[in-house]
Amino acid sequence: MSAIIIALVQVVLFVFLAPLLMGVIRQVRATIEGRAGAGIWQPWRDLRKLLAKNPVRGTDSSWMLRVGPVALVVSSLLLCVLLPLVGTIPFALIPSDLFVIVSIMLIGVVALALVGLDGGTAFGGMGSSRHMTVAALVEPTLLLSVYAFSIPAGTSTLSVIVETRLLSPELIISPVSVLALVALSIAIMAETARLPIDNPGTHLEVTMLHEAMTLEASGRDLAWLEVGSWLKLAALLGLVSNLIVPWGIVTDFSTLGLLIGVVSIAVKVLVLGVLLSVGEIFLAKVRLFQVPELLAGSFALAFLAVTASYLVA
Amino acid sequence: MTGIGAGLLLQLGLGALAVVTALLAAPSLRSRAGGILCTLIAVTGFITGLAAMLGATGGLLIPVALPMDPLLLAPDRLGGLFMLIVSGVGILVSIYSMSSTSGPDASRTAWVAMPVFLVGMQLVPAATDSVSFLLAWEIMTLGSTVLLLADHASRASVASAGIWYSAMSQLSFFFILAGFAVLAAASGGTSFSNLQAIEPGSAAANVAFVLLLLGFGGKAELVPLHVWVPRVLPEAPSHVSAAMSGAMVKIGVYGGLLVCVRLLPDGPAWWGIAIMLVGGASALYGILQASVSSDLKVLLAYSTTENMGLVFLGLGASMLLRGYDATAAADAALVAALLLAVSHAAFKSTLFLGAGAIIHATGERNLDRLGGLGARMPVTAVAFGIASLGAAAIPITSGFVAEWMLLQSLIHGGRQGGAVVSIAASVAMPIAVAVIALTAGLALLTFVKAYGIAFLARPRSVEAADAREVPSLMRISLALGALSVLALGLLPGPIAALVATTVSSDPTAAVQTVGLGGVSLPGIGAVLDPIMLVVLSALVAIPVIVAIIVSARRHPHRTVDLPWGGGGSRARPRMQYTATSYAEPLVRVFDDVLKPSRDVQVTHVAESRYLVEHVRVEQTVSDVIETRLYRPVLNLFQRYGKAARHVANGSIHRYLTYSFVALLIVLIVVSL
Amino acid sequence: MFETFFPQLIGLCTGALLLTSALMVWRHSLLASIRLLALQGVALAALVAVIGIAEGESELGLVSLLILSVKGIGLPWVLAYQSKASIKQIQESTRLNPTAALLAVTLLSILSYVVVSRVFGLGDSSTGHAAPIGLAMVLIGFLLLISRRRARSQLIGFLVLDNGIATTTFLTSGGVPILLEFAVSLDVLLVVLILHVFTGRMRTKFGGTAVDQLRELHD
Amino acid sequence: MSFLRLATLIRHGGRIAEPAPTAPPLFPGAEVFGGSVQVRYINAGGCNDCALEVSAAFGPVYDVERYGARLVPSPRHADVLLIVGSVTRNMAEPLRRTIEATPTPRFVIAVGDCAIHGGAFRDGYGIVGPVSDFVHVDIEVPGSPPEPTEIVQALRRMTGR
Repeated sequence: MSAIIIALVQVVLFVFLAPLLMGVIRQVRATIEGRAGAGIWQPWRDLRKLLAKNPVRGTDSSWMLRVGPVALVVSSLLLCVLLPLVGTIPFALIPSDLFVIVSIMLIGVVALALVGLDGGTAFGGMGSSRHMTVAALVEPTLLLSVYAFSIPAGTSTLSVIVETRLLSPELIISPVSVLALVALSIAIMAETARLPIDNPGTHLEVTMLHEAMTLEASGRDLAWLEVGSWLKLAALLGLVSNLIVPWGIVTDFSTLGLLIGVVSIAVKVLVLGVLLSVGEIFLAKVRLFQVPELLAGSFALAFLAVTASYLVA
Repeated sequence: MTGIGAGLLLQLGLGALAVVTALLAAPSLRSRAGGILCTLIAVTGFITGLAAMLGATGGLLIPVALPMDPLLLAPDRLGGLFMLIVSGVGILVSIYSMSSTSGPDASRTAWVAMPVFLVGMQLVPAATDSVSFLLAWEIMTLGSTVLLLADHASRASVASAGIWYSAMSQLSFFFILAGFAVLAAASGGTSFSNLQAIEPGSAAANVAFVLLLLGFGGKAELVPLHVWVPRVLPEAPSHVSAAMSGAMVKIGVYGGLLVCVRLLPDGPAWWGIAIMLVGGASALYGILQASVSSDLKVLLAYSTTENMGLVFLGLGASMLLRGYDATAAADAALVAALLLAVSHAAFKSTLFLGAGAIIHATGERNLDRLGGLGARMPVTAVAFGIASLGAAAIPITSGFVAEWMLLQSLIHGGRQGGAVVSIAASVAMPIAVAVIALTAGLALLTFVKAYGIAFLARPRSVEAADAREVPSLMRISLALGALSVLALGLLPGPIAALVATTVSSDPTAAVQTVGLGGVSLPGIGAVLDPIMLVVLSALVAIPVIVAIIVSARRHPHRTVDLPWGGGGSRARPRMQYTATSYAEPLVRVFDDVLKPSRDVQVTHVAESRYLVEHVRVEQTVSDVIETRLYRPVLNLFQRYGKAARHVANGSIHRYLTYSFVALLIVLIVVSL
Repeated sequence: MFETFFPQLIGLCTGALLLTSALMVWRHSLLASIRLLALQGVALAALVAVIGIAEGESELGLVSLLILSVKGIGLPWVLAYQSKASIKQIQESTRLNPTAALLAVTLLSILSYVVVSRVFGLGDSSTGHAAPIGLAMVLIGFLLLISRRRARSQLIGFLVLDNGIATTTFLTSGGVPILLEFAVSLDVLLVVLILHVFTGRMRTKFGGTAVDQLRELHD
Repeated sequence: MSFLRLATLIRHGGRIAEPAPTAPPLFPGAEVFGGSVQVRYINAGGCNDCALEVSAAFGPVYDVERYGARLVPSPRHADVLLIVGSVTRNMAEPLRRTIEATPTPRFVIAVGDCAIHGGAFRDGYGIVGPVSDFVHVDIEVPGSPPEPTEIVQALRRMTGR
């Protein structure tokens, strides 16, 4: 029962938090650039407006253009349900297992790639191809880094991993954990199409990865694609923040604890968002064919983390 | 006579009937009659296999193998499982092939070979001694070779494929024969119960292990013995490719299991590591080649290599872990490998049948000339899509559960109760996880490409634009295949528990059923219930769908005739990304492994060399193993062959001289 | 309090050593490599300090300061002495595909773990567990020496190798006599100065220090 | 540029955006946007001076993004088409297609005299006509070229902020 409540709270909170996070990220960036910025509620306004438009679809686009965005949103919402964000009380039959989480995320990745191909344009296919190449190369890093986290906890269930770190905080600064965290962060940057892998603010088609796939979508189709990506970013940042700073997460259900959990995860995600935004100021997008090198580097770190945790501890 | 024996006898009888029917039936009726009889064979095999897997004993004694012991066909639980896999694929293929009415698929030769192939495959897992095993193996190989060659008259490439296939099959057969011979010599008998008695660490066991692994690895498409795969599977008729990839390859897996689990268990640690290495290399190499391939059937063929690599990776991991007494993880890895074999049978036969449907509708298997088939062939599109999800290991399909179990057993296998099992295992497990992860990522790209390019977007050729949905029997077969992929993915618990009984001494300790068909690995502490996952996603989807319905009522969509292509009027289908361009970034990333050859020809306008009239870019990715390993060897043979032609020039005198010299040499040797 | 965190601190320092070595293989820019080298020197000094505090030896504190000044500040400064503007533009083009080099790093680390555990046994102390990292650094230093083209990048590889030796000795014996360490550091400094002068000469003579182009010297 | 230099630059730069002038009245019908307007910029054949002013309007000094207007890479995402230049023969068809590809409700802003009535190029052999010949223009921003402030004010009538 408490698992259901926490899951519900997580979904509602992140549906609210994800656009806010994007607003904060954009606002911080605008402030640093010397602009006034559109305010942290702008993504909400964008969404409301997109839902109030009459979408345009090409005659050649199939049902994928309609279903794909929904699949992306559902996969991101499932991430919000299953990840240990507000609380670490998992469902008995579908725990927040690492491999299940990654596969659910991949549903969204696939949906987006197919939407990109569906329009039958050059740009959509290009974005889709690049997106899938990056996704394929990210997966080893993603799995290995969380594998490294899982070794001290003795299980691949993310909520147990977070709980273990809460109980023995010295794990957080162990070299294994630091290496794995760096690797995981790079993997997540690649997965959520942030700098230096992709430039989320670009308007130039040839440099696009993520954006190129959405060029054909409009109105509510576009809205779901945007929400899905935002939710994914927010949920993954939430996971990272709980791995770095597990304090505040609910382990035993109580109303007060839930309140603390909600506030703490919101603060953690937003702070991480600000850090991300500030960090991105100092980064330039790397060339597409240097991305594999970056990912190989992160893979090497994750791999070192795993072997080190096997052989050192 | 027991039920199992009756089932096997019935199969043999039906097989004979099917052969006779194929010989006698009128061409118009041949496919129907043959198809119905083949379906009956497969259904009988399915029931027999199921009974054997559930623990029924009994068999069929054929007292005609003088001078050796009489042949005994009596499948054990493991054999039953593989009979089940083979016959399941057999049912799909038989239903599918019924609708072919003309051409080589409906020829007399093809319909004679089909039941032979099916029965041969059924009998291999039923064999209890090496002689009947090899006999059944040869029947299977013979049937498949004839089926492959049925089409040789119309296409030259089929003949070349046939040569490769026969050569590689005979190589496999030779290795297996040699392996069994070594074992039989060491143990003094040909039946498996005799062979089992051999000392695990002995030299004979080691030699036999390597020989049998080579033999079965060749059949299971493992690197570097996979070279026949990209030639044969694409060239064979699609339902035959489905049967080969879905069923026959599993017989290779069965052989591997026979060796590693039944005949030579408790081998040294290097056996497990060797199998893991071969499996991991096959998985990576297979999927890399598949991901850059633009030919739909070549892509599927290489992906089979990948999947079999993963199966053997699981098998090797299980052997390694069993050596360190990590029984729970070892059992889980073995069950995962078997589950992957089962699910591969489901999704890969559906994929090959789907490719067959595409070829039936368009005559094309080059992805670069397909596109937009989703709207034109909806049933095929959905079935192919579900099977692709299975091949890409996406949740609620069978492939996902199998890979999930494999990864779980690997990440928990390196440690037992907080202590490292061994240095070897703790190094091997992370590498294995990394290999599986990269494989899974590339598989995702491969099948997004295959599905997205073939079924979505705009047709890239006239043939694709004119495609129509395939006949109803083909659709039924495709739908059955897709349903089996979903069923295996949604109810992994009971299936895994059943599979565990075939290989584990304590199946309930390895796998249990939880919730609504969910699977739990008690020794590892991992739980997964796909049905709950579906319920959960349905729950979160409801608000989204409601929002869409409300929004769609208020703000209806508008359709325009062109996709957005920068406003230009020439956003033609030719400007779309093709399968080749889709894989281009990957080809660059793995440049050092794939060694693509690029050829760019620029033709300039006659008036000025600064203006380009047209550019032709050609890029081919060939099989590196074939060009680097087989070609030199083959060239060497060819050179010796030429030399031999001088020696054997047909002159009777010369041959007599050879005989005479040989006789003299023998006499000299004897006298020494 | 310190006892519980001691293994973590040791781990953190050795982790930083390994991380900086791996990053040096990753990055192409010479300036970045020099900065990472400085960071590595600091991590090594911190490692010595932590061991010193744990064992209550004030001598090690002195060694730590020495290392900090020589390896953390001195050597990097010498290496980066040349005008900043020119050093920024030096991008190393390696002989090895960077992805392959990174995979090699992981394999070398595994190898050192396996070798140390098989040959010496990992022991129970946390310092003993971290010892393979020293060996891994030595191997990575070799890798850098082999794969880099420029003389100065090779120098960095040599210094990583030296740091690796130092790490191994500190972790296995709990410290070397101060004089020995002093002598070794001086040695290294000397080598660096000589090589630096040498490369300076070569630059004036040949206009570059890419080793491949130095065939002329040989011919 | 090194990390430190960039950080210093950011610190010294401070806020570049000029203070916001008073908001103009909302354009009738633009309530539906609710303060979020995605702009697709089209150069139908201008001489690039209006283009410079438009890019200045989206730059940090005038910063029209603070009012909720944002440039987008596809007309499918757009609410407002910002058209500069008189329509040339080669751009006529793409312009039509772009308008067709924009989901409703949408508005069209013509920037500069050329876009409004042809300007200096009116009778050029390559010119088909002003933008209003192709599509109903909702807001006209006169000037050759107009001040960025005027472009900003026109967009603010759409966002209502």
